[in-house]
Amino acid sequence: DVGACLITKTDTNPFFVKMKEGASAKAAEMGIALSTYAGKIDGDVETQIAAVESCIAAGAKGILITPSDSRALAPVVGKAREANILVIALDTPFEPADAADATFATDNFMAGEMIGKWAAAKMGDPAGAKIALLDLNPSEVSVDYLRDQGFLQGFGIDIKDPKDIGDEDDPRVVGHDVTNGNEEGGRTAMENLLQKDSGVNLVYTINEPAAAGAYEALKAVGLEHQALIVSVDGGCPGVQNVADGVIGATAMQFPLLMASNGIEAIAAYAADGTKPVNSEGLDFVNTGVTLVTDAPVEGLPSISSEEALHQCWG
Amino acid sequence: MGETAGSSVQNEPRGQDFEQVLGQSDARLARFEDRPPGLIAALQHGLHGNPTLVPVIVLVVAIAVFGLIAGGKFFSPFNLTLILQQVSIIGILAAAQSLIVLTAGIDLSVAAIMVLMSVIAGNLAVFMGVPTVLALLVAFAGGSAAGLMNGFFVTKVKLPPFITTLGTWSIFFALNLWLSGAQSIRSQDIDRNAPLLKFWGEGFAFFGARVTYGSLLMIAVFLVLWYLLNRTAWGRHVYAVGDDREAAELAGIQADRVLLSVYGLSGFVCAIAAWASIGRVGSISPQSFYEGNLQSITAVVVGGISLFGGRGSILGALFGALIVGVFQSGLRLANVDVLWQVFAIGWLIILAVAIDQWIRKVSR
Amino acid sequence: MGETAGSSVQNEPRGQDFEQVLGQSDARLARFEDRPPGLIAALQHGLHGNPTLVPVIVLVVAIAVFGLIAGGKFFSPFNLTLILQQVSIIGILAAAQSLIVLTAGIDLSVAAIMVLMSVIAGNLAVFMGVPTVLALLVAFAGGSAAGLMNGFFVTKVKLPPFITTLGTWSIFFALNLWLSGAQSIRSQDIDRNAPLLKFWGEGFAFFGARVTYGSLLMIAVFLVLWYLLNRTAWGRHVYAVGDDREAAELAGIQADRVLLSVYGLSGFVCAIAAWASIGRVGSISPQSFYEGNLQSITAVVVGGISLFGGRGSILGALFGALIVGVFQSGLRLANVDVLWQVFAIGWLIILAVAIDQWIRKVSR
Amino acid sequence: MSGQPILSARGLVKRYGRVTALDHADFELMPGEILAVIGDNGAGKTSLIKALCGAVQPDAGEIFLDGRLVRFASPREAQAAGIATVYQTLALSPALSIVDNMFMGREIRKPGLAGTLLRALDREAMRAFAREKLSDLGLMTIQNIDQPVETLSGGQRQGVAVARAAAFGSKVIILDEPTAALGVKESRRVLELILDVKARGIPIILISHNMPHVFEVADRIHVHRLGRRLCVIDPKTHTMSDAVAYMTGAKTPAGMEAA
Amino acid sequence: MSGQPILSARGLVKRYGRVTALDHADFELMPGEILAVIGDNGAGKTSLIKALCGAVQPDAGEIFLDGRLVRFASPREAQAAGIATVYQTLALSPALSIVDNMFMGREIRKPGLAGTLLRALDREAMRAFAREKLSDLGLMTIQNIDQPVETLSGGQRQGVAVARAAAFGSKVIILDEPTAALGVKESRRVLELILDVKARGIPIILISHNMPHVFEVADRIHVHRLGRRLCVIDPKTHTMSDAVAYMTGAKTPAGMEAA
Ligand SMILES: Nc1ncnc2c1ncn2[C@@H]1O[C@H](COP(=O)(O)OP(=O)(O)OP(=O)(O)O)[C@@H](O)[C@H]1O
Ligand SMILES: Nc1ncnc2c1ncn2[C@@H]1O[C@H](COP(=O)(O)OP(=O)(O)OP(=O)(O)O)[C@@H](O)[C@H]1O
Ligand SMILES: O[C@@H]1[C@@H](O)[C@H](O)OC[C@H]1O
Ligand SMILES: [Mg+2]
Ligand SMILES: [Mg+2]
Repeated sequence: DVGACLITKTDTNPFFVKMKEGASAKAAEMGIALSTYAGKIDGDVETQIAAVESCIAAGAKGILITPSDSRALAPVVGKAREANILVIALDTPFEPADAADATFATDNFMAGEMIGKWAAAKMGDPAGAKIALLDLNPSEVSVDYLRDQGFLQGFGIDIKDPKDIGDEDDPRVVGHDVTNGNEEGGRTAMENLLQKDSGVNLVYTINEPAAAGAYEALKAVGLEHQALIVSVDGGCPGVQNVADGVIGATAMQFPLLMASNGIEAIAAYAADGTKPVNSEGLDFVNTGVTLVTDAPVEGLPSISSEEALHQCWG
Repeated sequence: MGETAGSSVQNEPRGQDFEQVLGQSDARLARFEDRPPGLIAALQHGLHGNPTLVPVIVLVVAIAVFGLIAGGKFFSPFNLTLILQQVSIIGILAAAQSLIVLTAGIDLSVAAIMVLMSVIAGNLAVFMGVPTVLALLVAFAGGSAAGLMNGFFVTKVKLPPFITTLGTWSIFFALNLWLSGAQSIRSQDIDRNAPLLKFWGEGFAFFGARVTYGSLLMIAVFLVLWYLLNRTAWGRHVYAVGDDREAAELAGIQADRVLLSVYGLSGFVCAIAAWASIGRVGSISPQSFYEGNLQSITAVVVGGISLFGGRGSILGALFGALIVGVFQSGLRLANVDVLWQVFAIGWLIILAVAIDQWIRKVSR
Repeated sequence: MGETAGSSVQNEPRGQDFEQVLGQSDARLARFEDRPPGLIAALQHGLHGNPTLVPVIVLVVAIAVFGLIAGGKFFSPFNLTLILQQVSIIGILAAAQSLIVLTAGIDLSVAAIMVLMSVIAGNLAVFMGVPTVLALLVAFAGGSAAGLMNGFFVTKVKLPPFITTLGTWSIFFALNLWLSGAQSIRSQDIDRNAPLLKFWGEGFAFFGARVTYGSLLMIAVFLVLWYLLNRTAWGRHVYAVGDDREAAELAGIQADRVLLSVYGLSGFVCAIAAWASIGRVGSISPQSFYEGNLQSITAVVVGGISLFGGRGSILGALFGALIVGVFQSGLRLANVDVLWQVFAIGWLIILAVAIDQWIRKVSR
Repeated sequence: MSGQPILSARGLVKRYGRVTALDHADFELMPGEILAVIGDNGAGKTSLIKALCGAVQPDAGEIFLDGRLVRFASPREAQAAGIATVYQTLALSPALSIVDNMFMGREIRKPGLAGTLLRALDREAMRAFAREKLSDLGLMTIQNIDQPVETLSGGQRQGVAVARAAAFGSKVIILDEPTAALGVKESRRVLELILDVKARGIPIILISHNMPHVFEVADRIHVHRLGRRLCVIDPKTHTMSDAVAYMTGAKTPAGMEAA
Repeated sequence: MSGQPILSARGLVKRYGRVTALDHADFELMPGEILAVIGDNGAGKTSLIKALCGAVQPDAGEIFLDGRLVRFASPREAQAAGIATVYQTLALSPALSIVDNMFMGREIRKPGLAGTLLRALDREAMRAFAREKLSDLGLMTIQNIDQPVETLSGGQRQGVAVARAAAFGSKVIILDEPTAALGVKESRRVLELILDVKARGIPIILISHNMPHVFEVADRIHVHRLGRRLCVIDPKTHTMSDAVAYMTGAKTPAGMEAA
């Protein structure tokens, strides 16, 4: 029988919980024995390394992994590949991307760009924007800068170094603050940026929990109608928040798809040794992003929150 | 007792010969002096008598300095009341932490208890149709039980508090993930099914200031605990057990019972923080406050409560939480990178406690 | 001294009348007995004399139990040596932590020092063209300096170690993010420019087992520290200072110097861990080992070293690290969710220390 | 001295690891008497009284208070039964004030609702009472009754501990070397206090290495040796030399109330 | 007694908060003598000797050793200068063994490379030496020299501390109430040891509340009162009553070597 492993960054994030559900369901369907592992917190490199090693020890055929650190996990998955294990990165690519046999991911920069463009079109007068950016944490990991910089680029702001958050000098940017990707951080960060400039009218958030927190902060001071909130993820609570008018638009990703594709790829590899091939012109298999909004704008394909609710994180 | 003779002869001078002179002895034993030597020493002595003043002074100085650096924005009634809101949860946790620290313990699990209880109350009230008041009662009972569980290991199994709570922290963290399935409960769902959960997020405004009931709750928690610790026998026993447990036991204090009550109360206060946190955050997030344990300890030590137990006023922790809040707000408004904010808080901890040590040095 | 007469008359019975009988007094003072009462009590007494055996026994039991649960995979030479590799970094950190804990301190910054030093060595050797040996020397010096900085606050400013390292943890963490720009250094870049950095990741294989030099390094670090602590005067002074600092000082030990040396050495050991971690991880990640501080403390307490200082053998920390490693490996191979792994480690901490307390109870 | 002992023990055993601190020790305290317990260092005197007042649990043996078998699980239970003890290590909380220490576990609450509902302490009443007790002992040279005990000299601390026991012991008072750290004047006050307490009808157990003190105040002397009672002697019919000889093993008691 | 004092002090002041423990105290110890220091509890005796041996830093005043001005920043410096002290609180590490405690700070290293290069301790040599010193004090009833000090009775611990000072004090030995916790037999041994040490020519400062002991061994008696030296009396020309009267303030010394 075929053994496979799924190693996520944490178990505390619904995104990864969803991924695990998808992988488990597919594995059960295809008769693959799946072992799942996760770090305790984001950035928990050691636990992920130990998990890869356990998979090697257990003689797995394939490993699906969302690396906590794109570079630091590369050596150990190298060892796994030497042991003829198929390694597929999910959600977060390795650096270099070919450290894994394949990558099934969202294009995070594009996800950011999408909501940036939407915001610019929605506001009508981008020159009068006052933008608050709610990022992940002080470490500035790749999802963090890719989405942040993608958003700014999409909005039409010169981002200078695309890997550095906060080096732009456009006066429309009120500031950046970190949220740890949760509601409490989102609320505090929003309050802080409102302190700098109470005229904030556009809020970018790293994910939907942060967006929910930001909305609470705005609501507390009666500014929830002054500012537009955009986010990334497309989790069901996030989509619901689009429906409820909390979030203007969000870029939906497909973790369940990443996971089930991953399992299928491992099954194929186990059967006849075939490895997945990348999407055209990319060094990864793009699992796609879809803009979700109830206020569509010209030239940007999107789906409504109602439609999205049927496929959220499917 | 007429029949007992003993060797002591009544109404005659007793003892060895050389003791007969004692009748005329003088009562003075040592000299006292009221005038401390220098100016700085005078300050030091003054503060020594009133150590709770130290964090108050640090707070005032911090506010003044950031007022200068960050300007009017910092000083606005809005910002000052905002700081009060932002510290309210860590503040209540710091009150729970102080109780443990006063008994010479340390609690790495306060934030984990709080998050677990908010998840429990939320699931019951929002998704399972349990009346909100009942859900809250369950959370209070659960918080107290979690505290008592810590207390059980500390008193009955005699584990050091640090180790106990290092262990239960993992346990509560795991239970929290399991119960919540890592899913947040949305603000809108709470509003619809159990708005009472968000009560402490409400408030009132005046002259630009915005005071939430949560901020007032934090202050009330501190005042009640201060009263219990300083004006009741229970409070004296807490200090005695924290100061020298063995001595307290020999003096007839049932140290185990006192400690159990402290841990139980501390867990209860964590449940209060859980309720308040729902109002503050707006939603119920199993992922929040991961660093809350260490943040509450930071507030306690910056507030001058001794980690060795038995010394310090619980009000210190309130000022400690406010000092950290003022620092963070000030640095942000002064446009300092998060990175350097972390750096500055590190130095704040060291500096605040160093000042405290300097004050206490007087008596050595 | 012939001229001094005093009141004591030589060669005559001295003292008060009733003391004249003392010449015939008997020398016995108390009775001793060699046969302990029951079977469990006998075990308890046996272990009491040799407390380091406790973690060894727990380790053996844990290996046996997981062997049964997780089956042959667990027992393979490959997996057993893998566990050794997996615990090597936390193991070396636990050695550094033990030094501090033996002086009744606690160090929340060991992992932060380690990561900072690996980032420094990596940047120098990989990107700035500094010869690798020199880069490593800088890291060793840096680690020692970071340790001494902690020691300075503990001894000269008299801050409690917990507070000092809570503060410096933030400081080192911020410096680490600043120096690394939060970017990991890639394995290939290290291979190209400074392969020596990865030395401890190499190793040799036999019968399916794979032993890395890093695992051996961990064991060597423990043996050297054991010798220093138990066979040199310095080691005795460390225990004395940890046991009762004031008494040690009155006995003529310069407690401050001893503590400074302990903190400096501990920082140095963290730098060794930094080097070893580059070999283990394969790259240099500024975000790794965020929980390493608490994990090293876990190993130390599971290994039976008292947090109150002065008691316990440093070898206990080695066994403590191995116990945690065996647990995690066993649970992983048994396909237990992280959630429940975290849960189980929580109980492991509580259980291991509870057993230890039970053993020590004999003397009370 | 006649009748039933107020506090007695049979066959107490206490082991610490391989040391047998109490080796089937017997003990008897008669109503109204001062019983001195003497013995070499390490003979087991402290272990004996700790077993009597609940501070350690004996491995074997029985204790009787007023003829009834008792078992004190903690010092608190013994105190509730009226046995107050001044330990060799004093049992004071250094950071707390003199008043707090004196009333530890026996605090006075305010009258009325403040006391019953809010459980507020009556600090004035406690201060006044403490001042009075310390004056009785001649210890009011202590400047401030609210000062922490850690600022007192060793002798002053001993005074506080003795004053506490004297104020609250209702049935038996046990003093473990109460004058060891005290000066001539302070020792005298303690001895007088002991005689006062006895005059109030409360029996006292006094452990002391000071023979003149023992022979001055004791009604009977319990000689402890090698973890058990060797004999009980009458200070009126025996000399200090006899006592010292028994206690140190220089002589063996013959034809007397042996244990 | 003539010549220059070996250890002396002028105008020592030490304040603790608002308490003045030492109030311009003077002090003189002559070569080869036993100087007793007596005084009420809290008179400042312990503060005085702590100032003399570096354990506290006086706020004012000067200390002379062999006529040279000295300033001991720590007990270690005083020890290096040959002053060994037995503190009232003993200064032993409870968890460490008797041997470890006796040699604390003065460990013996193995001969040869093992000692110089590897800095290995010579544990056998230390054990043998410790056994010898404890036997001198009659303390070899202690069963096992490697047992932790915390398992000893109060009296036994005192013996270990005294043995340590006697073994290593080369110039002055200071004893703060060394017999307070000791039994009759053990006290006698300590007094004999004091006389032995004196016979070896080493002067001793002895703080004690036990007047018979003081008058038995002291060459001169320093009476301390209210933080300063009141007078120095000669036990051959003064009675215990005189000493007690001065020390407690019952009488004021007249026409004598006043401070
Ligand atoms: N906690 C303990 N652990 C181990 N041994 C102990 C403990 N307490 C006492 N002992 C031992 O028990 C014996 C009796 O001690 P105890 O303190 O009762 O003697 P004592 O008669 O009070 O002596 P002293 O006059 O010195 O106070 C001694 O040998 C002592 O070493
Ligand atoms: N650390 C301290 N903090 C505050 N006050 C102190 C301290 N140490 C001593 N004192 C005070 O200084 C005075 C002198 O104390 P000291 O211990 O020197 O007296 P002593 O003569 O040794 O008494 P005893 O015979 O009781 O040992 C006392 O009033 C005491 O309360
Ligand atoms: O893509 C993921 C995102 O959706 C989640 O919120 O945070 C971690 C990311 O890797
Ligand atoms: Mg005793
Ligand atoms: Mg003294």
